[in-house]
Amino acid sequence: MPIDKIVPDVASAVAGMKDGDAIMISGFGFAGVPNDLIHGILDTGADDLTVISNNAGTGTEGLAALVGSGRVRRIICSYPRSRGSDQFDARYAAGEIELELVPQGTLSERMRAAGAGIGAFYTPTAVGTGLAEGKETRTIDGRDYVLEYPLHADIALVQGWRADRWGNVIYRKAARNFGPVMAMAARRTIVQVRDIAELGGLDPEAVVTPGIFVDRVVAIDSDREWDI
Amino acid sequence: MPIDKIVPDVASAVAGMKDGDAIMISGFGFAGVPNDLIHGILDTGADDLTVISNNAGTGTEGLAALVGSGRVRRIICSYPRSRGSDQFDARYAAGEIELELVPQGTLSERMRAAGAGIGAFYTPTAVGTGLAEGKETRTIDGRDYVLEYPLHADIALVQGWRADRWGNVIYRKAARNFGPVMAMAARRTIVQVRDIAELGGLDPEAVVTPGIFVDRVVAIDSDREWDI
Amino acid sequence: MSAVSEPGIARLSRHQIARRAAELIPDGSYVNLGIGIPTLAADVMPTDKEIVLHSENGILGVGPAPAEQDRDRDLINASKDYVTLLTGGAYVVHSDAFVMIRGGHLDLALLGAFEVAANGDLANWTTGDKRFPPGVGGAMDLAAGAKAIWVLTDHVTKAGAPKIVNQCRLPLTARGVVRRIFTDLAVIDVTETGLVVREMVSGLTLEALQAVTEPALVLAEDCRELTVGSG
Amino acid sequence: MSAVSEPGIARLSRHQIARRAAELIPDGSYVNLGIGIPTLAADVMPTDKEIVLHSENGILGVGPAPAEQDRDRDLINASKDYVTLLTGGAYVVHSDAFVMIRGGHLDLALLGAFEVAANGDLANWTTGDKRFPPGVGGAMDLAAGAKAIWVLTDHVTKAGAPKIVNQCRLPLTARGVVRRIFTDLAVIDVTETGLVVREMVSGLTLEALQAVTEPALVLAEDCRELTVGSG
Repeated sequence: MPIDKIVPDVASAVAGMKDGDAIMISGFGFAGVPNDLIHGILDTGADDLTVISNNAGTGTEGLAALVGSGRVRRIICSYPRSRGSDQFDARYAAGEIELELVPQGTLSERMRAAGAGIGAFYTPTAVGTGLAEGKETRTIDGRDYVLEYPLHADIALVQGWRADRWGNVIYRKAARNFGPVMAMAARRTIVQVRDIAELGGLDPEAVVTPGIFVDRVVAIDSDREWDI
Repeated sequence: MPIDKIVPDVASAVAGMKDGDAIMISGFGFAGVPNDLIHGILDTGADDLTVISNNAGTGTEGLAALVGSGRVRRIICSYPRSRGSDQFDARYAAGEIELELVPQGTLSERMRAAGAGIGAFYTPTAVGTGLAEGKETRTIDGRDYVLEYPLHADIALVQGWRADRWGNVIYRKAARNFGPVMAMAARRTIVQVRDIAELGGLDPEAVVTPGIFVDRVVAIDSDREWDI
Repeated sequence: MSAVSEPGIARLSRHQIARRAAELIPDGSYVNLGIGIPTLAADVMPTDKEIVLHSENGILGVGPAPAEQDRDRDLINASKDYVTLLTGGAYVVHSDAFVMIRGGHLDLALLGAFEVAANGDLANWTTGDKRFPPGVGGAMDLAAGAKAIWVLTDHVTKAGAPKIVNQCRLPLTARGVVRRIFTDLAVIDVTETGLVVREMVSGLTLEALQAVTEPALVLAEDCRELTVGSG
Repeated sequence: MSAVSEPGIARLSRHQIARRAAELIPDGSYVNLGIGIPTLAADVMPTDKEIVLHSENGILGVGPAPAEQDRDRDLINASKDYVTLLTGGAYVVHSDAFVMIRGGHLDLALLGAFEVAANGDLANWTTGDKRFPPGVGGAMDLAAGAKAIWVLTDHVTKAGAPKIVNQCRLPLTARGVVRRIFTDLAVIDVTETGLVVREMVSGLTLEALQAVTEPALVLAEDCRELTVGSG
């Protein structure tokens, strides 16, 4: 039977969400955020979620809408507060959302470790700072390091640019950011793309996320500018 | 002044080699081996070298010639013995070359760690085997891991396909193998390519090794089939 | 002549072992084929399934061997054989090929073996002969990383000794990882309660199979004849 | 009115601080520009040099801001400003952008600061105000990873307090990493023997500068006037 990871719509793409799931969401600022999939998650009604993303959402849609829904118990990110992060700021001030702040490079490296089967790694980032408090440290070749553990997720929502039925994905410009490493880290990876390529339509030298890391692909052919 | 990493010939590419240098050499079997650069190293007369490569050379040229020259004190690889690895086999049998055998995935992960500033990492590979003897182990979330350290090198010799004057490189098919990760790991990375692209001639979405990881590029326009 | 090489026993060839394993790979799987008998499976993949083959050197979607005039020195697999790329395949850097392996993204690895123990221990990387340099390649990564390990091997050594043993004598590749064993005589599952024979070649009795296998074997209730091309 | 804001003192604007730092970046460098004054350097890079700007979100070879009609929502830098890609630039995955940072491949990072200590300690990620959620972004990775850190900052806080201090009071970003400080008043090197003033704006005395700087300052033998456009 031909491998076919393409699903017809957002509802099929996010089917199987459960309360309590940890969800990785691609994007950096407003670039590369899978807004349609995020609203798909909202529509499932899933609650008690952990969100893992670089930011915490701005404006009223996308990640901000998810955070504002009250269904996110905990967020793991590097930079929650930005111009327009009112939804997060209010929940945080009210003590309604837990925040785990992770240095940005450690955030993606922990994702890669999860995807790569690495049990833990030593990083020089954050040594001697408040973000290393309580963490194991070690001196290696005269330099100090902090021990960091893999960051797994139940689901990754990723915005790509084009994909084929095997789940091979290419991205567009700086919208690539966290997508490929989240695709490696999550147990189920769901990618929204602008359009579907024929199998063989993507250059095998230029595939960024090979299909082995992808479970479902949905095409969203829209120019909509979200309020994010 | 324009950045220009392109050098005119192999001798300029390998200039600065020192006795005692550790050299990473790309390639897997006969695919992706930078044979011209290897013979350039031989021509420098540098001695007491450590070679880090997946294999230990076959036939009479390339890596086998370097190993056979008697100037390689130590080799770090995953799979030294193959059909035609007579040069290595003889040196090994005579006790004239040290061998550090590393599981293949650990080999490239240790290179990546060196390139990525990771101090050490825990891998499940080789747990409970002879290749983990004497190494620190740790149980994380119920699974056993071995602690592995980064693998640095003074020089990486890499075979690419095309490159530009900034040192951006693309590869060809399975000749890509260790090139990109060695380019990250070495203090000086030297790439031989088939031809030079104009700056902007490589698709920015498809560059595999960005120029920041490359120090020198030399074009070798030859179809020569080496005895390897 | 040992009992298992009697004329009435329909022993499989190495190609047939590979083909039987290939037939049982679930549709849509991501699979690595190790050196030895497993490599032979590449050219006998069932045509009614889409199975994506992985090669450690950096290929996802390995296709069958090319015609001699189409060989490309930049396109070989981890066994250094010339291969092709399937439509839909991709090239990746070596370290990412091992992200796939170590990270548990491969559904299955088919590996060769010197010895397999009743508890799933695998020895397939060195005979320990000090005269020759050892080589490990990707064997330990695959054994530790793939979701399931199937071993493809002759049932006994050239000298006739069992390769399925109570405990490995040779240096281990990984502990407790083998899930299924395909030999020229049988298909055997490694389970928590012991080795279960799922398929045996025609003409073979459990007693004869047990005679060339160290650990105790149990016959599966639905044990069937081991034939190739039987789906 | 403090001594350093007297009319005769040629204080630099934020843009001029950025421009002076940009002028001193060695030709051919790989550089990251942090949030704040450093970001302003992107648009004033010397045209006689080729400097490759890095952005944490996954760009190597960041170009200047586009005209408004050419803005692309998929092409922003880590400060979320619209940018362009230089010819020769490339897009990379986020984790590889941090391989470049953590692995010591960047020659230089220009960062903002709340406080810099005499020993090179940097505090630039949180004021510790519990009313607001903290954000760290890539600050700690850059501070720990780049080969050299230059800080670009106003010399004093809005309230007139020194930002160059004996010891940081705010939570640290990294220990002992700052090599050079560019302010509206001076360019100061952080050395093992203390802070060395390399450049001062016209009309300023060492005494006046010292009055707004906690640690002891030493005048470089070749201390020159801090002006922009002086190469």
